[in-house]
Amino acid sequence: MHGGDEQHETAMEPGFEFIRPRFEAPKFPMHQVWGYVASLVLTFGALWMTVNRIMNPSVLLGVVLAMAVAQAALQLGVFMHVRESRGPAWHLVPLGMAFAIGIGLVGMSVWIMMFKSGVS
Amino acid sequence: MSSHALDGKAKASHQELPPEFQDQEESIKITGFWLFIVTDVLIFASLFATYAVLVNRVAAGPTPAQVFQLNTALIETLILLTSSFTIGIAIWAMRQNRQRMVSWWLALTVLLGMAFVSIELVEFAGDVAVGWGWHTSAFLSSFFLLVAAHGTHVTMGIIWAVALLFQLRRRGLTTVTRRKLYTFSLYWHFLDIMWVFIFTVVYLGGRLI
Amino acid sequence: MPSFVPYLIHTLFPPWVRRPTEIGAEIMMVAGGAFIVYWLLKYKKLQWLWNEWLTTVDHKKIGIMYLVAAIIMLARGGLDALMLRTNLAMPTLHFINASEYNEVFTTHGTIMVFFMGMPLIFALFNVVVPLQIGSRDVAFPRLNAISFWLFAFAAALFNLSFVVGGSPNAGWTAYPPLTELAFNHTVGENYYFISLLMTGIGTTITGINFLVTILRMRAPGMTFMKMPLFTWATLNTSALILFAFPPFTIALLESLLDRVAGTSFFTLSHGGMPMMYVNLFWLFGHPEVYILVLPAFGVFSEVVATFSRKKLFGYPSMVLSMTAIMVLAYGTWVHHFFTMGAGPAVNVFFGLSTMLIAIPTGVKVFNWILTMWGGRLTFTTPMLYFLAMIPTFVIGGATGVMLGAVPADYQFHNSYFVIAHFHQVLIGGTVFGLLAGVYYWWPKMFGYKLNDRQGKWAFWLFAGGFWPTFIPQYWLGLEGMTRRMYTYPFGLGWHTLNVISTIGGFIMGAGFLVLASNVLYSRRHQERDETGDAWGNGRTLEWSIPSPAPEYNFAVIPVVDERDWWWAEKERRQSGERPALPRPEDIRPIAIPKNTPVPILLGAAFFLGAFGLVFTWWYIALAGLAGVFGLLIYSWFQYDHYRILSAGEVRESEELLGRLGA
Amino acid sequence: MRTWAKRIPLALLLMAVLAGCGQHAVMLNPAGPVGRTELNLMVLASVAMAIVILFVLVLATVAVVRFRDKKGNRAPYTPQVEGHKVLEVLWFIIPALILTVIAVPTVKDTFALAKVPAKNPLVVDVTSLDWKWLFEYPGQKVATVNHLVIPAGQPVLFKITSDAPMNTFWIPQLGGMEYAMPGRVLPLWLESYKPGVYWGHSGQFSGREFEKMFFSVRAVTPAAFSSWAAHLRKTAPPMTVADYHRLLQFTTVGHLSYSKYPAFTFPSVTHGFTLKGGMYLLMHNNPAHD
Ligand code: HEA
Ligand code: HEA
Ligand code: CUA
Ligand SMILES: [Cu+2]
Repeated sequence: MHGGDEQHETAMEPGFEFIRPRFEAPKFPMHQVWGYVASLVLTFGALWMTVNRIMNPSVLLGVVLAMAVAQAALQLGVFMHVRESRGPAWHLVPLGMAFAIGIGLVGMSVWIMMFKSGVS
Repeated sequence: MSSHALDGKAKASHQELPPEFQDQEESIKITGFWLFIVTDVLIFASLFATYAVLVNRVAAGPTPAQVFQLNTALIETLILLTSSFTIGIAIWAMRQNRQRMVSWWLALTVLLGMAFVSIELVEFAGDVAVGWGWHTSAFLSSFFLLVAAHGTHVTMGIIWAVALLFQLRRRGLTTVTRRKLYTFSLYWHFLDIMWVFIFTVVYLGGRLI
Repeated sequence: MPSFVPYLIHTLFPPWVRRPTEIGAEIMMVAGGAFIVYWLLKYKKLQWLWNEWLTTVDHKKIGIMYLVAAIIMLARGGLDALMLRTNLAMPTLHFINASEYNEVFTTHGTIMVFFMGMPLIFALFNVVVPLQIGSRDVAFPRLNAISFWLFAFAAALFNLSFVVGGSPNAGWTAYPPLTELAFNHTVGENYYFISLLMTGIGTTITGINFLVTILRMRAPGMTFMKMPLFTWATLNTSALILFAFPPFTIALLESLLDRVAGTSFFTLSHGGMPMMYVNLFWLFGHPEVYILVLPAFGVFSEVVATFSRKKLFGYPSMVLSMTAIMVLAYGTWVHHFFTMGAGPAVNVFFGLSTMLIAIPTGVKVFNWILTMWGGRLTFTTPMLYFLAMIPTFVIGGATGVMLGAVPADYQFHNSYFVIAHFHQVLIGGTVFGLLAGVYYWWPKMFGYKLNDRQGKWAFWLFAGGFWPTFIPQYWLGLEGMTRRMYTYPFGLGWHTLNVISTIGGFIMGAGFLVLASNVLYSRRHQERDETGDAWGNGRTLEWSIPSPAPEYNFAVIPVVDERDWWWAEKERRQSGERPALPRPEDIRPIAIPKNTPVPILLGAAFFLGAFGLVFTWWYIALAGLAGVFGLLIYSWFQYDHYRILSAGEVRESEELLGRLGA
Repeated sequence: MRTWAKRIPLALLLMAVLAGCGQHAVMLNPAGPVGRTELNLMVLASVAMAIVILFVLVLATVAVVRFRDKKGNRAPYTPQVEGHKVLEVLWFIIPALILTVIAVPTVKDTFALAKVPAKNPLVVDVTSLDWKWLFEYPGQKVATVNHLVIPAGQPVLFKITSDAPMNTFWIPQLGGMEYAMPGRVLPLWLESYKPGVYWGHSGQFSGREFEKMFFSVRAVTPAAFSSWAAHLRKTAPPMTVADYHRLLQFTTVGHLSYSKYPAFTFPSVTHGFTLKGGMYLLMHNNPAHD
C-alpha cells in the first residue's frame, strides 16, 4: 500500500455534481435478475423485428441500434455499477466521450468514404 | 499544513463504500481499468468503422447474407448474456462476503465463456473449410478481424478468470482479490456490450442491408 | 543446416539494400555498442546501471531516461534532416540516391514524431506532474516503467531497420498501396508498423496512467481550477492519447495483416480500400499533432509566468481554450486529404472545423502576451524559447489556417508550403516548448542549472537557423515544389531558396551541437542549487521541495489552498508567517514501489517477438509472445510491490536536507 | 531578444525573392479560372493572416520592450493581475470575425469548384502509373503518355485514377490537385484561358522514381486541338494490350503518343481490377469482357 497519509480524497468539484458517486448493496440481487430479463427481451425483440422486417430496413437498422445502445446502458448501470467510485466518479466523463467519439468515428468514416465527389 | 486533518473524516466515510473501493490504491486501479475500457471502446469503434466501410466490398467472395448464420449468433448471444448475469451475481456475492459462492459463479462464467469461444471457433472453421477465409475479400477481412478481436478478448478473459480462481483459493477475499474480481467483471460486461453491438450491426444488420 | 547461414545473411542483409550509408551505420552501431560494454565493464558500472536505472520504477528516473532517449533520437532525426537538406541543396544532386532519400525522409518524420517528440513529452510528464500535484508517484509506477521499455525497445527496433533488412520508405504516413507487399518487397514497412504498434501500446498506457494520476492523486485542496497549467496540459494530452491511439493501432494492425497474413483491408485486389487507411491514420494523425503541442503550451504557461514574475493572465480562459482544442482536435482530420474527393459537403464541414481551432489557440497566445504585460521580464534561456515561439508558432498557425481554406489547399497540398507550415508549428511550438521545459526543469531533475550563456548560444543558432531553413520553403511551395522529391531539375527556379534552406538547416545543427556540449559542460561546471527553487521565482509545488527531489517527493503532502501555492507560501514567509515545512510528528512511514526487472524483460520479450514478426519468423514471434504472457502472469501473481521507508528514515533524510519544521 | 531584430534578415530575404524569382511562382500566376479562384482565396487569407500576425508581433514587442527587468524601469508592475473579462471575451470574438471573412468565400468556392461550368466538356481519362502518366481521350480516341494537350478557353474534365500507388494530378498554374487512386475515379476540371505551355507533376509520393513524374501540358486553340488529335490518329501507332503492360512496369519513359487504345483499360482500372496485372489478366482472358 502507499503511505498511510494518502488516505485523502480530492474535494468535490463545484459544477460536477453529476459525477457524485452512488452506491447500493441489496440483500437479494434483484437488479441483476431484472437486468438479465431485460437484456433477453431486448435481444429477442430486435431479432423478432429484424426477421419479420416490421418496417423499412434503414429505419429498422436505426431502431435495433438504439436497442443495442439501451442494452449497453443496461449493462453499465445494472451490472457494472458505473456510478460507483471512491470520490467523484471521474471515469464517467471519458466514458461518455468514448461513446460519443466512437459513434462519430463510425458515422463520419462512412460519410467520408461514400465519396460524393462533387464535379458533375 | 498537512493532510491529516482530512484523514479521520475520510476514513469514516469510506466504511460505507463497497469493499473494492475501501482501499485508496485499489480504487485508483479501478479508475485505471475504466480508462482501459475507454481505449478498448475506441479500438472496437475503429473495427466497426472498417467493417461498415468494407461490408459491401465482397470482391469474388460471398456476400454477408451467405456467410452469417443467425441461429449460431443467437446462441452465442444468449450464452454471453447469461455469463454476464452470472458474473454479476458473483460480484453481488462478493459484496455479501460469500467466497465459495463467488468461486462457483465465477467458474460458471468461465464455462459459459469457453462454450462461446468453442462455438465461435467451430463457426470460423466451417467458413474457412468452404474457402471463406479472411484473405477472400475485404468484407471477410473486416468481419473476421472484428469478430476475432472480440473472441481474443474473451479468451484472454477466460485465462484471467482461471488465474483469479487460483488466487481466490489461495488468498480468499482480500482488498486485492476483490478489486481484481471487480475489474474482471467490468471487462466481462464490456465484452458483452461489444458483442451486443456485433450481433446488431453484423448479424442483424446483415439481414437489413 | 548449412543453407541456414546463407539464408540468414541474405534475409538480414539483402543485396538490394546494401549501401555505403548503411554499412557505415552498421559499423558505428557495432563499435558504439562495443564501446559502451567496454566502458561499463571497465568502471564496473553494470550493477549500478541495473539497480539504479534499468529496473527502476521511480517516475523521476524514468523521466530522465525518456529525456536521454529523446535527445539521442533528436540527433538521429536531425542528422537525417541534414542528409535530406544536403541532397536538396542543388538541383540534380546525388549525395544520396532515390532509395536512400526515401528511407531517410521516412525515418526523419517517424523518428521526430514518435521517437523524439513523444518521449520528450513523457520525460516532462514524468518529471514534473507528480511533483506539481503533490503526489508520491504516478498511479501505476510499474506500468510506467513498462511504457518506457516498450518505447525504448520499439525505438531500438525501428533504428535496427537501417542496419538489417532495410528501412521503411513510404513516408511517416505510410499510405497503401505503396506499403503493400506488391510495391514494397523489403521488410522495411514491417519494421514501421510493428515498432509503432509497440510504442503505441506503451503510449496508450502512459495516457491512462497520467489521466488517473491527475484525476485521483492530487494533493488535498488542489481542485481542478487550482491545478498548474502544465498539469492541465498533461490531462488534456492524456485524454487525446486515449482517444486517438486506438484508431492508429487498428490502422497499423490492418496494414500489417495485409502484409504478413494475406488479408485485404487496403489491398485493392480483393476489394480493399486504401482510402480507409488514410481515414484511420488521420483520425489519429491530426490529434497527434496536438498531442505534441499541448504539453509545449503547458510549458510556455509556466515559463512565462515565472519569468514575468506575475500571475498567468486569464487562467480560466486558458483552461477552457485548452480543453476546447482537445475536443475540436477530433473533428478536423479530413483537412489532410481534402483532395481525396470526399465531396464539397465533407470538405466544407472539415474546413470550417479546422478554422475553428484557431480561436482557442489564439486565446492562449494573447493571454501569454498579456501575462508579460505589467510583469518584470528576465531573459533566461527558457524565456527566450518562449519569446521565439510567438512569431514562429503564430506564423505557422496562420499558414495552417490558410491550408484549412479548402480551395487554397487544393494548391498547397503536399507542396513545400505544407512542409514549412508544419515545421514552423512543430519546431516553433513543440520543440521550442519542450526545450524551454528541459532548461526550466533541468535543476529539478539534476540539482543544477544548464549554463545560461551556452544555452543562449545554442538558442540563437537553433532559433536563428530556423528562419532561413523554413521561411523559403513557403515560397518553394508557391513555386510548385512538391514534397518527398529526392532531387529536382534545373529551370524551375527552385535552386536559390533550396540553398538558403540547406544552410539554415546546418545552422540549426550547429545549435544542436552547442546544446549537447552545454549538457556535458554543465554536468561538471555548474554550481549546485541548494534552495530547491532554482530560478528564485518558482510558483508551483515542485519548487517547494529540494532539487533533485528525494525518492518519496514529499515527506508530508501539503494542503494546497491556492493556485500558485509556492508563490503564496513565499509571500507568507516574507510577511513573517511560520514556513509550512513538514513537522517531525507529522511524518509517517512511506511505501515506496520496489524496483523490478519485469518491465525491461517484458520490453525485451516484446522486442524478440516483434523482430520475429518483422521477418515473419513465426516461431521467434511466438517465443516472444510466450515470454510476454509468462512475465505478465508472473507479475500478476506477485503481491509484494512495496518497501516501507520508516518514519525515522524520512525524518533523517529531511533533516539532512534542512527541511524539518518546528 | 527583440523580436523585430530577428525579422530584418527575413525582410531582406523576401525582397530578394520577390525581385528575382517572382516569375517562377506558378501558384501566383494562374493561367485559368480555377487557379485564379484559388489564388484569390489565398490572397484574402494571407491578408487576413498578415493582420493577425502583425497585431500579435506588435503587442509582443511592446510588452517585451516595456516590461524588461532593468533598473529604473518605470512601467507598472502588477503581479496580482489575474485577467480581464472584456479582453478575454474579445480574444474569442475578434478572431471569430476574421475567420468568418475567410470562411464565407471558402464555402462558396468549394461548392463552385465542384461544378463544371459547361454542358459537354472535353473529357480526359487520366491514369497514373509507376512512374508515368497515361492520358486517354475517349472523345478523340487517342492516348498520350507524359504529355497532355488541351484546348484553351474551355473547361476540361479530367477523370483521374491510378493503376499503381496513389499520386496526385497537379498542374499548378491551372489549379489545384486531385488524388489519383486505384479503384476510384475522381473528377477534376481545369481550364486554360489562353494557349500556353505549363508543367504538371504528381504531388503524392509514389515510390522510387516519383520525382520523374513530371508531365508537360500544352493548351492550344480548339481548332489546333482538333487537328492535333486528327494528326495523331493518322500518324501515331496504336496502343496494344502489350503496350499497356509495358507501361505498367516499374519504369520511366519519355513522351509517347498513340492513335488508339484498348477500350477496357480505363473502366477496369477504375474498378480496381488491373492493379499491376493480377486481376487484369483474368479479365483480359475472359472473352465476355472484351
Ligand atoms: C504541432 C503540430 C501542429 C500544429 C499545432 C498544427 C496546427 C494547425 N494546422 Fe497543421 N500540420 C501539422 C502539424 C501541426 N499543425 C503537420 C505535421 C502536418 C502535415 C502532416 C503531413 O502531411 O505529413 C500539418 C498539416 C496541416 C494541414 C494539411 C495540409 C495538407 O496536407 O494539405 C492543414 C490543413 O488545414 C493544417 C492546418 C492546421 C491548422 C488550422 C492549425 C491550427 O491549430 C493553428 C492555430 C494557430 C494559430 C492560428 C495561430 C495563433 C492564433 C492567433 C494569434 C489568433 C488569431 C488567429 C486567427 C484569427 C486566424 N495543418
Ligand atoms: C518534431 C518534428 C520535426 C523536427 C524537429 C524536424 C526538423 C527538421 N526537419 Fe523535418 N520533418 C518532419 C518533422 C520534423 N522535422 C516530418 C513529420 C516530416 C515529413 C516526413 C514525411 O514526408 O514523411 C519532415 C520532413 C522534412 C523535410 C521534407 C522532406 C521531403 O519531403 O522531401 C525537410 C526538408 O527540408 C525537413 C527538414 C528538417 C530540418 C532541416 C530540421 C532541423 O530542425 C533539424 C535540425 C538538426 C538537428 C536538431 C540535429 C543535428 C544533428 C547533428 C549536427 C549531429 C549530431 C550528432 C551527434 C551528437 C552524434 N523535414
Ligand atoms: Cu527562384 Cu530563381
Ligand atoms: Cu491536422
